[in-house]
Amino acid sequence: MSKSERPNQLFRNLNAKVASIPMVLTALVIFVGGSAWTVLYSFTNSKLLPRLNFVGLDQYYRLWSTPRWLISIENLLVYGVLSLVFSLVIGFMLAALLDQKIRFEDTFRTIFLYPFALSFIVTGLVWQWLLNPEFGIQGVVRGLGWESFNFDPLYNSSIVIYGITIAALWQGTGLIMCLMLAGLRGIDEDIWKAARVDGIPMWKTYLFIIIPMMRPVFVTALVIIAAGIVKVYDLVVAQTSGGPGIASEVPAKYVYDYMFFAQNLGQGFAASTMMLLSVLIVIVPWAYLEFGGRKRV
Amino acid sequence: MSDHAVSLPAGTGSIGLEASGPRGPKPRHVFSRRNIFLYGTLIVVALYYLLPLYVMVVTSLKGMPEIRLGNIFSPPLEITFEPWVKAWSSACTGLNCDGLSRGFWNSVRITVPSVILSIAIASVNGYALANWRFKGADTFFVILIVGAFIPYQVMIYPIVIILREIGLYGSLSGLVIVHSIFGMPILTLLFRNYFSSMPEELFRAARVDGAGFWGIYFRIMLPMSLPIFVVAIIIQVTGIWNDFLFGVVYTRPDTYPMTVQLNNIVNSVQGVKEYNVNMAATILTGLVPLVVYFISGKLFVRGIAAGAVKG
Amino acid sequence: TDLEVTHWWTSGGEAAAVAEFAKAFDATGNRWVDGAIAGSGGTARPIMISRITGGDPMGATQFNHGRQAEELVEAGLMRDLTDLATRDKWTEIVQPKSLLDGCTLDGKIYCVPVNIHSWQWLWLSNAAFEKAGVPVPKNWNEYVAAAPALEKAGIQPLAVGGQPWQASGAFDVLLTAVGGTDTFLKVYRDKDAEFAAGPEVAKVFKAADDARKMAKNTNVQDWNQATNLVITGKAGGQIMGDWAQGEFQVAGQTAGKDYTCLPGLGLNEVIATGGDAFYFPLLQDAEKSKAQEALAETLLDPKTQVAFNLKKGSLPVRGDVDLEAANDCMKKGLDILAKGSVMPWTDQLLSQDTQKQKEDLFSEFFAKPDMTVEEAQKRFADIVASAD
Amino acid sequence: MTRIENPSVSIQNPSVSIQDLSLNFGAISVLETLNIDVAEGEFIVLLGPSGCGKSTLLNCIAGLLDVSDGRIFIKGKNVTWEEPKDRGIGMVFQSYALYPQMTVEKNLSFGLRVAGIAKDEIAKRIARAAEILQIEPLLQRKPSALSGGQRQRVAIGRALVRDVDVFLFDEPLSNLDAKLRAELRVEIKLLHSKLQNTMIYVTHDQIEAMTLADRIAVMKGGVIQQLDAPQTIYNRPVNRFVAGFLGSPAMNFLDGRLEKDDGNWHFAFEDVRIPLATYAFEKQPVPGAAVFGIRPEHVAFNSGAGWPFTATANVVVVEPMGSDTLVWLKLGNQNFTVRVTSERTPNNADTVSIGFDPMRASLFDAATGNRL
Amino acid sequence: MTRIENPSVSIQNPSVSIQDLSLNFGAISVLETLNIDVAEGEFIVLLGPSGCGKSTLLNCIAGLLDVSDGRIFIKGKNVTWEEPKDRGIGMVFQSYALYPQMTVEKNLSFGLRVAGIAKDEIAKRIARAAEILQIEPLLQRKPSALSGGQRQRVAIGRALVRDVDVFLFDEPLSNLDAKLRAELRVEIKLLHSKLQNTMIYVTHDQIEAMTLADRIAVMKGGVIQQLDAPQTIYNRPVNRFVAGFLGSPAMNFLDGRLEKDDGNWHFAFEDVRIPLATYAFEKQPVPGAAVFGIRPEHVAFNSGAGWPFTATANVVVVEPMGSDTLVWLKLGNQNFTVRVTSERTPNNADTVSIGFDPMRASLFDAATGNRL
Ligand SMILES: Nc1ncnc2c1ncn2[C@@H]1O[C@H](COP(=O)(O)OP(=O)(O)OP(=O)(O)O)[C@@H](O)[C@H]1O
Ligand SMILES: Nc1ncnc2c1ncn2[C@@H]1O[C@H](COP(=O)(O)OP(=O)(O)OP(=O)(O)O)[C@@H](O)[C@H]1O
Ligand SMILES: [Mg+2]
Ligand SMILES: [Mg+2]
Repeated sequence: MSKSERPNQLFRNLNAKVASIPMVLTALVIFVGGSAWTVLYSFTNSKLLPRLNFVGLDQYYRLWSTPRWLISIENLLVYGVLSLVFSLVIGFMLAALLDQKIRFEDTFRTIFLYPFALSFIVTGLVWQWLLNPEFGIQGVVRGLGWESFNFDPLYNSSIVIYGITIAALWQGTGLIMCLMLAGLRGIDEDIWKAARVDGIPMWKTYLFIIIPMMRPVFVTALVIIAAGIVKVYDLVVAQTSGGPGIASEVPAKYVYDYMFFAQNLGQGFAASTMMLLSVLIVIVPWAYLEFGGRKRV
Repeated sequence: MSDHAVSLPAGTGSIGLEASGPRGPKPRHVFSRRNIFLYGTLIVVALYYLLPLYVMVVTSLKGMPEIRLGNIFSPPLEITFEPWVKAWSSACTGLNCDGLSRGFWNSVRITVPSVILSIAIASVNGYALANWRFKGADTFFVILIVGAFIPYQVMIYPIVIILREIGLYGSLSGLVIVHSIFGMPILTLLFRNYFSSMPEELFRAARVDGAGFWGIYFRIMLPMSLPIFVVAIIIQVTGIWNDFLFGVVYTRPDTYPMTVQLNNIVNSVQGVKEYNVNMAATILTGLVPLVVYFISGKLFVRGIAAGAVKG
Repeated sequence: TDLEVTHWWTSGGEAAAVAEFAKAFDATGNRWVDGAIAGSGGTARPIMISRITGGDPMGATQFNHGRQAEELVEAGLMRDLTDLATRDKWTEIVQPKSLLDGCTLDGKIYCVPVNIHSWQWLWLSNAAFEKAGVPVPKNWNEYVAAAPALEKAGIQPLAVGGQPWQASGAFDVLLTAVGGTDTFLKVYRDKDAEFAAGPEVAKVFKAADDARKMAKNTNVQDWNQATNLVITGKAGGQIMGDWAQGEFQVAGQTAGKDYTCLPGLGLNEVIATGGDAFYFPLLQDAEKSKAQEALAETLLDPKTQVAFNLKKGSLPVRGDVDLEAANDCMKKGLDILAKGSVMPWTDQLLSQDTQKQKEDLFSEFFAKPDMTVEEAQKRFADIVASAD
Repeated sequence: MTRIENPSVSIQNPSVSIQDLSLNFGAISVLETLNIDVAEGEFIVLLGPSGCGKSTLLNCIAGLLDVSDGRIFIKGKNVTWEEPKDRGIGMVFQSYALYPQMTVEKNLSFGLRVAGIAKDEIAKRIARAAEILQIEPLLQRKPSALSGGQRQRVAIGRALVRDVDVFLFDEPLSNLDAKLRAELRVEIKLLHSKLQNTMIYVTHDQIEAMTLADRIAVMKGGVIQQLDAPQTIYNRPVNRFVAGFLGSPAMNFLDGRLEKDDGNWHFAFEDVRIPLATYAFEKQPVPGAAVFGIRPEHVAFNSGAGWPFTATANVVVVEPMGSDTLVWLKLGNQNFTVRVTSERTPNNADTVSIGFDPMRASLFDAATGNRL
Repeated sequence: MTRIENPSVSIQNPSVSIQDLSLNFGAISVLETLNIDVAEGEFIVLLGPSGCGKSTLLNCIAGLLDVSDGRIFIKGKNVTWEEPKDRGIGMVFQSYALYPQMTVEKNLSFGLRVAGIAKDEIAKRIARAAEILQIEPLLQRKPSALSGGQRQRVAIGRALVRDVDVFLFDEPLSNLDAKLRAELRVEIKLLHSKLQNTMIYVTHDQIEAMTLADRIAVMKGGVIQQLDAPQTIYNRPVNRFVAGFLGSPAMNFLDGRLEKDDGNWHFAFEDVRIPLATYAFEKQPVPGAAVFGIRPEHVAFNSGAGWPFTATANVVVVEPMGSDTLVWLKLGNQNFTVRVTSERTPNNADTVSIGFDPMRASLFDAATGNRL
């Protein structure tokens, strides 16, 4: 009888492997290769053009003694925590409200979700305009006679990052709401009934039963929000350009500015390496747990 | 809760159960506390979400003198479409005074192939990952997912070099490739989750029927994945149309997408800022994703439920 | 032949000026494909550079001559114009001579300077001072003294836009005006950190502090919006380069009548020979290379020079052109130039990296009232110490 | 088949009494003027095909759905507008509906803690429920670490600790495999005999209905078709639907005509004539189209005479099922099933003779489906 | 219970032959050196609890899973590494796995179209399959417009049109309700007798296994426990697992000891002694702990003497099931179920006397679980 040995494994599922070439290339060349390249050049003193003039950790020393970088990090933390918390909270609450079998659900959902279709550039411009102290909200309220009203987050160094967060939330919560809504809809109707029979008040049901059950949705939402947080750039550029002063600078902008405006690639690479590093520290273990080697159910 | 129950003397037969107690549906007032709270909150929040759009529209319909007068929330006294016309066809950047119109077509030329290519690649990836798991596939997938978090800035330079090496820098195809690359992680995740949630037996049946990798993909999987394709299309159209960074880095001025032109127009201040033109330009730029989204909003929610939630 | 030219001249006056170039170039039978990138040099440069390094070079591109394109030249990406320059005798026609230095590397010429821009101007709104009931100041010190009156009249004393380069430029101007040319050179050319931390420079920081107080509450980003505040009399004045001139002109204002300009802030009348230049990336296409030469010639053509600089409000790069039409302010500048009171500017002296650090420092300084002068000076000295 | 009015049975001191209950979802009427009285301590099973409104009825009783019309009394108290928790009911769901992130103990105690019941009282009740259901060793586990049967027991426990008068079960066993289902069925039966609570139990599994119920309410399309003791329903179904719904394998139905010959009633089809002398008519019969029904286990292979009716039939398939065997026949042109003990099985394609006593049969009107 | 070697039965010219098949998912071994030969035209049922590897085995045969070791022959051809389509198999899935966007006709023809078969040939085959399965009127419908039973028929049709040698069924009926299941079971049986193809059928429903199979392979933990004709498996299970797995209600097991008294073997527990004179031992018995198993339907209430063994027991629960009744007893301290026809049922809490013939019983080693 014919062959009984295992045929060459390389050629099994050949089509699948061929079809995955773009993914493999992207993963290896762009993501791994690109990152490695960036890391490598962060140890050089490349200026306008990448050059392999190694200077050790100089770029990093400089990075961590630059006030703007420190402010950027601080801003990112504030922005990150705020948008994470509020996106989840607002997104969930809106979803919970919409889940009450209300009328005009579609309309409300559309309203909450439409900003998601707009770019950060657009969002930034609109909110810059709305938060403009002269003719924005502050101006209008003052015009109504409340002269002492003060609301100028974009022009006040100490709260500018909150102004940016407001715009970011406006743009992003809709999607989170959508995810949460999908999650809520996926919850077994019987759980609600059981809780009602048990006499558990609505808010406790949400807090102690529903939310813990929605872990996967929260994880997805978290991933989406977090991926956006690290990358926040356009919004800041459109809204404040990092100002007033450098009060609303963020790391991504630092990278961009130093790579291109300052023509100091080495510095920019060092900053991006730091960003990459922090992303990896948080993400890799999680991604591995979540997607790696998981059994197909 | 209401305490309507009338306690009965023991021994009353069922025939005698009082005929006067509550009957029929529990009365519900349209203006119950719950409804007021529910709809009140929703309406207030909806106003918050609508405010910027309102301001944009209103402002874009005003003339500059009226804007300078102040209140951004007041409706236009005199509606003028001039800012729209100007934003579309005659706002200037440098010497080019053809407004957004050129950028619009550039954006279309960028968005359409990018969306198609990125979705094509990602859906095949997701399909391969979900149904044809080969050794090592998971590792690449994890890299891809981690890649979703890498700040674009890290990649900009290496990609410039790569594109230069393959001679695609500055061309539309180069930008299309860049969009496909950066759309890949999230889309692949979506498609993988969606295809995994489809019954595996369907896939097996098709294999027994003799369909191969592509046969199953095109004839079985594709026709069943409308919701997730809608999600992918919305995400990609929105993302690519709205992209600024790649558009500005990887194209040349005559192929600038609309967002870059928007930025140019908004930042090319000639004397005073023409807020009405800026707003009109802003709305025009956002119009395409908005329309796409409004048309397919329902499918979007459904697709999200199918592809994203079971992470 | 179509030639794509990238630049960041997008404001009203700038656009009008660049149109002159385009007109003249089109007249040679070629076509100027405009590649304006809005924002500022900061936004536009990275795009230009990545296109050049990315292998998709444009036909010609604007840079500030000086060190911005140094590495591109070193990497051999820019066209050597020496032959052309010898043929057309650039060394003879370009005035002042130091302008060509900025285009020269290892004895070869790589760019065509098109104008001279000097930063050291104070623009004052006559209407504003009239409203405040004080005479239009003659120099910086008077201006500082007049600030309270302006403020009382509800006028913003000094307009400084939010873009970082404006704050940093304003400081550099104060450094030449208040500190003097030598101080400027000692800090930026010699990179004497000790001196930068010293009392001479402290005086300048004191002045910068005044400027900061006067500029408090400026709510605009772009320089020309700030200029617009001056034009409309909402602000008393602005420290800005001569390109602001173009904005006044577009607004139909007349120097001396509607506004006043004080070169060197009225304290130290010198002109820095910064400016714009065009570089020509090395192209494979022979046709285009020919067009590049035509463009280079056009740019230096006396007629074009006049037309361009009149619109732009900057000074021409050749001494032999006739600037009858020049207005008051421009004439002031030409006089200073004729006197030979010129000095190099930061673009020539400092790397972009150092410039950026400086911008970060001063934009923070101007935006943050609680940042002490001492702290700012110390950080300034650190930057100078590590400058290259 | 025309629809019959919901039978209204009156009971003294009913534990649960449903009067003229109607429920519509929009235009769709799911329940229509339904009346049931459930006696104290009675075990009522609602049985019916999918979508007939069983769960809906149960949800109305629990207060989880707002009725469109009618009243609901529990323990003599009108609870039509009460909240579920105030009705004195406990409910067990098909999907268990355990709170997945809480331990079994937390699951049991959550409702009590929310209600503000004292700690030691809670502990006592949980201990009692755990003992009754034998889930003491599981108290600290999460539901995900339990088997299906254990989960269902916890779900029952959650109703148990609430110390309620009425238990409502919505297909509590249909997610379990056959063996477990049989075991838990017995447990529920024992639980009932121990607690003597009123229980209302929804299922579409007739074995469960037959074995558990004191009375079964067979529902169809939102209407109760028959409400009676299991054996009555099994042996004297009021209409063809009930007859066909109960019993597995299903009752054999033969289409034919009711005829009077020589003063005796016969059921005739093709060339077969079944004498109905032993059949107890509900009401005075009239000749006409009718359906004759007989259960497979009431038919025997003709091992001698003595049957009021005998005939020959062709064997189509023989299905040995271990304990007994199903034989699928053709009687004339109509399908016919016989169930016999394993020992005496014919072979495929044999011709066999069968016999039965029409006393055991049911006759239905062909048009209305009602029992004759 | 120790694990037994997979029995290896050799058949001349097997239609499907599986030799030393192993399969691991990573570290988990799901199938272990498994051997089966399936004769031409045989109907083999793989029966076992959930997770025992039935589907895995079927998927290996179909080529949908790569084996870790061993060989698979179909019609004498080594197909271990062939693509599914080249193995000459057709497969029917539990979830039907119909292509939802195609009509029934398209569903049936999909495989043929992929294979590039001529149009008229396709039409012919579909017509034949549709006729056999009586789905002609459905050909233009989409699967969503079909009932469960119809869908399953189409799924079978899909295998049918491919004109294959071997049919593989993976729990094809478990998504259907009881009534339909019974009907389709008969249809599959008829189909098999018409087509005479080899069929391998996975189920965890013992009724299906008993009624359909020529031989049943009872699996547990990836190992075939017993491979034999249904009646043999039912009456002479090789070990306690098989005994307990088949039969519903399950076989009664009594824990006790095997003893020799006066030269006669007895099974003893508490104060009960069951004489084993009529029991046919597999091998020479030795005294020791043992388990005595007897099926509920082999026990009778003592309606007279004549049984080799009689005893008295207490009734715990009586479950009337319509056609017959289950009585749950305590025999000594051990649970004991008796199944009787409806007529003679004791009441709850009665004490009854029961009797059976140990000839019908099975005896197992307490330690290994193997039949004695
Ligand atoms: N929220 C609802 N809106 C509209 N119709 C509904 C709703 N809930 C149930 N129905 C309809 O009411 C009818 C009865 O549903 P119900 O759930 O009570 O059936 P059931 O007897 O419990 O069936 P099953 O055995 O499948 O659980 C069905 O036809 C169903 O489609
Ligand atoms: N892809 C897989 N990866 C790891 N383990 C698997 C995989 N597929 C199945 N298994 C394991 O293999 C064992 C056998 O699974 P299989 O599906 O064959 O069981 P089954 O007998 O068909 O059960 P069921 O009756 O529930 O269908 C199970 O323990 C299962 O957990
Ligand atoms: Mg139900
Ligand atoms: Mg299986």
